[in-house]
Amino acid sequence: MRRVLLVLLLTGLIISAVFAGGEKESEGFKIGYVCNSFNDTFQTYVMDASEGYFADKDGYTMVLQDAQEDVIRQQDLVNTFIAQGVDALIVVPVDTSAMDPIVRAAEEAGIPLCFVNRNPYGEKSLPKNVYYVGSQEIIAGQQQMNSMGELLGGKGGVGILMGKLDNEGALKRTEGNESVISDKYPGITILAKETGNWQRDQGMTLTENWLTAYGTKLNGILANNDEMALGAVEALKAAGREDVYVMGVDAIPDAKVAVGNGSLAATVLQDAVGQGAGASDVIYKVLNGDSADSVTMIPFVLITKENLADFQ
Amino acid sequence: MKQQLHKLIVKLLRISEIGSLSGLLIIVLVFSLLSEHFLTWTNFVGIFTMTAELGIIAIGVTFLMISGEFDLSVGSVFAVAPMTGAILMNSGISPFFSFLAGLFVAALIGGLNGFVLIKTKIPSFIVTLGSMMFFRGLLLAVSGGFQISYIGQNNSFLEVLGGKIFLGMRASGIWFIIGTIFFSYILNRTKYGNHVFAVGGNQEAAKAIGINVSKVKIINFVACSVMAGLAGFTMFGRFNSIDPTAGLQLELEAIAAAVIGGVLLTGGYGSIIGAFIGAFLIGILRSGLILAGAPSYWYKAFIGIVLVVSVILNTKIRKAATG
Amino acid sequence: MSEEKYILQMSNIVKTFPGVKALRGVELNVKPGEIHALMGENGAGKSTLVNCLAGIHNPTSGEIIYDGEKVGNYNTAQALEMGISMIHQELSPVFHRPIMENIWLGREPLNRFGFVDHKKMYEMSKEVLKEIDLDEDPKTLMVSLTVAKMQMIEIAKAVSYDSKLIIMDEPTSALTDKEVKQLFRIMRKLKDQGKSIIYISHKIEEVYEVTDKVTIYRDGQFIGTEATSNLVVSKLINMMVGRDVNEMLPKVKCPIGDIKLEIKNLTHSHLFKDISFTVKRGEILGIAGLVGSGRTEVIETVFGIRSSVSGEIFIDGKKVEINKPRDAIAHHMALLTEDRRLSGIFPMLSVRLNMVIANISTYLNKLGLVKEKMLKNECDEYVKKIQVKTPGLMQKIEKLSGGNQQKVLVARWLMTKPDILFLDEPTRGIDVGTKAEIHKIITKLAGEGKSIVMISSELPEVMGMSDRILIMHEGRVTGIVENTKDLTQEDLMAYATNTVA
Amino acid sequence: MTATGSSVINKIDFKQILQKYGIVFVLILMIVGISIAEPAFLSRSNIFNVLTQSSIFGIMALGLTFVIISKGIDLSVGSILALSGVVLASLGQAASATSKYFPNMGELPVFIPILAALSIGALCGGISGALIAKTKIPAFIATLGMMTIARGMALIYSDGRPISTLVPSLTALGGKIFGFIPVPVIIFFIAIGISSVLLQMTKFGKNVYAIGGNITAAEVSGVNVSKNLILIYAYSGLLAGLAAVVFAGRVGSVHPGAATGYELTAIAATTIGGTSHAGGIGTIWGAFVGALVLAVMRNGLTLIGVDAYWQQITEGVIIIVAVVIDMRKNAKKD
Repeated sequence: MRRVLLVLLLTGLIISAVFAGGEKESEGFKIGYVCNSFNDTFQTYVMDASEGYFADKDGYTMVLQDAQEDVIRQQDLVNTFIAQGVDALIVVPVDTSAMDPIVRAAEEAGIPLCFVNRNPYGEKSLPKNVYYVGSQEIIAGQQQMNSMGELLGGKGGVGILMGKLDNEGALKRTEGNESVISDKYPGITILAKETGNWQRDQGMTLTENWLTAYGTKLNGILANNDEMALGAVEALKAAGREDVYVMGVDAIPDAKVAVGNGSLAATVLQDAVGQGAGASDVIYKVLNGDSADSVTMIPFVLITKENLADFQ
Repeated sequence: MKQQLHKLIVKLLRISEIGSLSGLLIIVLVFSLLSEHFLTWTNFVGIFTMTAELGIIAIGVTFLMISGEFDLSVGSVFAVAPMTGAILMNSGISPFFSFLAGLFVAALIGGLNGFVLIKTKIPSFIVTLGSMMFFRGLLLAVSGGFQISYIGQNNSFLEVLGGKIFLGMRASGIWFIIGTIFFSYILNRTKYGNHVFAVGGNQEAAKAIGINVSKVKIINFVACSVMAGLAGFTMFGRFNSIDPTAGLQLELEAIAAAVIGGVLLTGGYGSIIGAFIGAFLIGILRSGLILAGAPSYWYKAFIGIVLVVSVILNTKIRKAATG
Repeated sequence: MSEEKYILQMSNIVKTFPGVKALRGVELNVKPGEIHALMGENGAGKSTLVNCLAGIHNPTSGEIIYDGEKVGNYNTAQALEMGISMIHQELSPVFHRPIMENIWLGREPLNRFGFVDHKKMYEMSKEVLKEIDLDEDPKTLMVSLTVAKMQMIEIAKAVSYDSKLIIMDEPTSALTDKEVKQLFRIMRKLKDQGKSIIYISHKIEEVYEVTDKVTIYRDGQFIGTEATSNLVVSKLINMMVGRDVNEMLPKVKCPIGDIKLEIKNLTHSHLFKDISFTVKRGEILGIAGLVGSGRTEVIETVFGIRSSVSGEIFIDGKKVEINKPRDAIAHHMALLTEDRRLSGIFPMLSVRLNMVIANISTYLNKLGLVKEKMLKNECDEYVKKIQVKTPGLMQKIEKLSGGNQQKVLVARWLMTKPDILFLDEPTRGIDVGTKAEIHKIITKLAGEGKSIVMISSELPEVMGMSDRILIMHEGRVTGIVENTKDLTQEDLMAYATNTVA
Repeated sequence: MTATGSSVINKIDFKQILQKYGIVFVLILMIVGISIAEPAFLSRSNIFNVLTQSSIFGIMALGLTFVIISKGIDLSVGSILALSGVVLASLGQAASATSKYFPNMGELPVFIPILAALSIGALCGGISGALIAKTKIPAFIATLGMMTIARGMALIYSDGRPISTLVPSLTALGGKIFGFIPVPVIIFFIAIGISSVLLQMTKFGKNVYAIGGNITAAEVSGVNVSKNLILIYAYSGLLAGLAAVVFAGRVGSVHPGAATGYELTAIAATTIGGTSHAGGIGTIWGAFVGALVLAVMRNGLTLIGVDAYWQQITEGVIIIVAVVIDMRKNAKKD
């Protein structure tokens, strides 16, 4: 009997602890932010910037939620936010092809919705009250490849470390790499194109295998993000190869250090702060009755050793 | 003559690693036919390094499974231990003590799993499923989703854990070999090892002979967790940073490695060398498919088939060997 | 003075389990260098007594003097340390480990680094095995040994503990003649070394062959201890059975019809050979024989649980193929298994589901759904008919008493409307009142024209119930006799021990 | 003997009620607590939210209830959802889709993709079941194998990409009827109905309990154990296929990485609902309550603004606590 009571008591404690954590609802605007995954380092920078934008603005609170890379959970979170009565939504899509239900839900609730970083609409125009803040992913890939083409002098072999295959960023960046090769550098061949799922260790594994398979034919590695690029750097270090250029995207702190010491040839700054704050800015304007552009593009910047100092 | 041959065959079949070993040979053969780069030293070293982390975990998991229990939380511990270490190192504590503290946390988690199991008699599958989710969540809460990089300059200790040593080998490979030898020794050479087999093979018999079954199980949970923590540290040593998502789903691969290596799910049978081979086989499959030019997701489908086939094969061999 | 001469003196041992008084103040005295048999029917208390001795149970009250000292409240590990080993009927080795590790489990020899000294262990094992004349490599895995060899290893283990007292619980039940001879040789050798052996067996001829003394128990009570050579077989049996058969179960004669079931030359690879018998409508065929004589195995084979090497089964003169229990059920057979807990009840499930599981197809409507109401009514009817004492149909069956569980199982099979019923020890472990009720049900079923095959270890039961009795010995039929007034238990025992004059 | 038997029964006290309905109390406690903290929880739309949110892993939990009652485990349901899902999506793409899986195929009648998803699910499950029944390998291994095989097949089939732009009649399955009743909830309830009938009122259901309760006794009682094992896992797979239909309806697109880890959520829901891993015990109703506990927890934690970082931790603790309650219920009295 005592044990049963104890168990129930514990459950009660957990629940009340949970309530204690709940914040009292305040007057003013409440914005729901659904991140694709809190484990996605880049996205946490975007999220922090977005939250930070409202830090000095009275009457605005932002609630952060984690979709854990699960489309259904993302939908559930959006619906829960709406039930709770949020005034606006910011969403980083888990899967850009699966955003219709979320758009519909926001529309029914009559609240503005801003997508960040990943654009479900691609080239198409956005519906009313739906916004996008981000970068044109294809440009990152083009900037990477242009720089790589120069370094290699227009010839050689490269490998592409792709992010998750169902992700728009991964597909577009790779597309950017490929388009520059076919337009400008016909002398460069793509030796391999494999997915490292954005992960450092998988990027390393793939590179190790490429080194085995292609040896000195491999001259450059284009990674869809810095994590995988850094993995490639490790693999190259281990193999004692210093002649292979590696490039990433995102300009995370580790990557900037690597650019500084020359192990990474370049990274492309996807402006996390610009995107996060940009999204909040759009929502802020809309909530205040101002007009906002339906699409806001935040530019990419190529960071090399030369201009690194500007970004520290 | 014929009888001698028969005896030899039975003797061969009695080696508990025979199934995984022959599987390994077949796979090596297939891949060396498919890719000319497969049978090279660099490739071997590459595979070995990749396998090391999975392998170190698989050693612990096998050790625990022989005593008849499961651990699904190793993937989380794999990240928790080095994360603890990284936070302490960055706060200025010496890398060695941070390392010990990380392993201590891993040991605590293992002890907790074992303790809850003994006290509540809930199947270990559920207990460790709960602790897997709990600690993965805790990781996220503590790290905020960011990977933690070592900011200090004292890299020598990290080098020992996961740095490059010679001929392209990484220290993690050495740890893997040391772990294999150490646990093989414990299992086959010490009194405790016999007790582990006895507890997994026949709990009642073990009790009757005066073995403290609960103690053996808790110790094994701790050992399993510490190995997962050690594996996490070698990964940390390789990258100088640790990601909160590290080790996701690694628990299932580790169990797969153990099972391919011939361990019995019900306990009482299995070998560390088998786990070594099992992990190596998984590593080969992963890299061999890439070298052979297959899209990387073929790996998933293959690993499942290898798992099921190897278990069926191991069962059959065991039957043939024991009549 | 005389106390010095005993290695073991147990007196006034009482052991109660919840609801059962298994031992009611029994005694046992064993001298050094003596092979001492314990005999009695199932449930007489032999096993409980030796379990108390080996530290598996602690007696509720009573005194144990071992090696001149009063001992009490010890566990199995401590018993081993004291020099009391027990070789269980159901062996439980650590299967996938070598012989030597099984022998030295818990006391492995260590070298000076604290590691297990395998070489030493190997040598020590060799020595122990040699002592019992067993030529087996200590590195062989247990799982690849025969049961007999595993038993020898258990004996080796006892020897390695330097035990003064070795308990053997029905050690020969799974052995071949040759293996039994070897076992006896080892037992005599141990005896010569001054060790004492407590030997439990149902096999009378073995008791006479190897033991020095016999102690007989019945219903948890001590009946007597005699020197084996001074005890004639008939007196032994009388002491074991101890009651008049006819008083207890008056046989009701029912009209007997044509042959319903015929078994011809049923043979199993090693358990039994050339079994042939018939059962008629309305007839009860009793099967007697000692434990391990192959009775249960024959019935399980007929019912499709085991597979036979050769042999034929005819029902109503037509040959039938039975490979699975469901084939047997399709031919209107039913089997009440011997081990209620292992293969009978579903402990956690309701009485109702336990009753209907073999026969659900009967209660399905056109859509394949169970007709709950009809099913409930039918269950209620059977509960009433065979007087199952249960608070309700939804009660978990494990909460019922053994006798009521057995009644539920009887109901399960009756609901399949069988023509042929196999009952394997239908009243084992059941209190006297319920036993009589089950006997009445069986007789009534025979009266309805069903054919019944009943295995029982209790001779009074077999003799009280059966029309004819089939007796088995070591996998063969040694006799099929009409159950007439002249038949005595001694006659049956003679068949069962294959000592018919 | 009989006297003790009946006295146990008469002692229906507070403790027994608490043990038997412990998890329902936990659910009520949670609902009451959350509604006090955030009244919006009890709004009609949010109640439907919770039900919708429980539908996908809830449907899987129904199948797992059969599996776990039979003393097995099925780790493959999440992957089966993904495999059935990508096939369903490839057959159910609208004519307007930009990247069509079958470029030359028109729009098929909606029942074809649905049927395909259900059959693939049942087939995958059936294969696991056959492996378990025929080769006697543990269910854990067979379904772990199926888990990675099905996930791999989904990746191979879809070439790693999501398949999107489904026909409206499919996405309608994720929408609402009468403007407020979500179709997934209706599908979930229908699946609950069918599963309860199957488990409680058919021979198959009784056999499931028997196999989990005592497999030897079941064989002796004439139950065709291997056939039933195959059916049990096939049904679990079939429901994973049904979950894929709901998934596709709700999302309008299926990617091969869909539903990763759902098997564990579904197992958790089943376990919380009181289905015992010792076999022979469990109900469909319990699986529903278990799924609700998880959904209410997730929804509630979000509503009252609990730090998202702490949600996973809470989930782990609640599972353990629920199982402890469950173990107390089924534990034999000392």
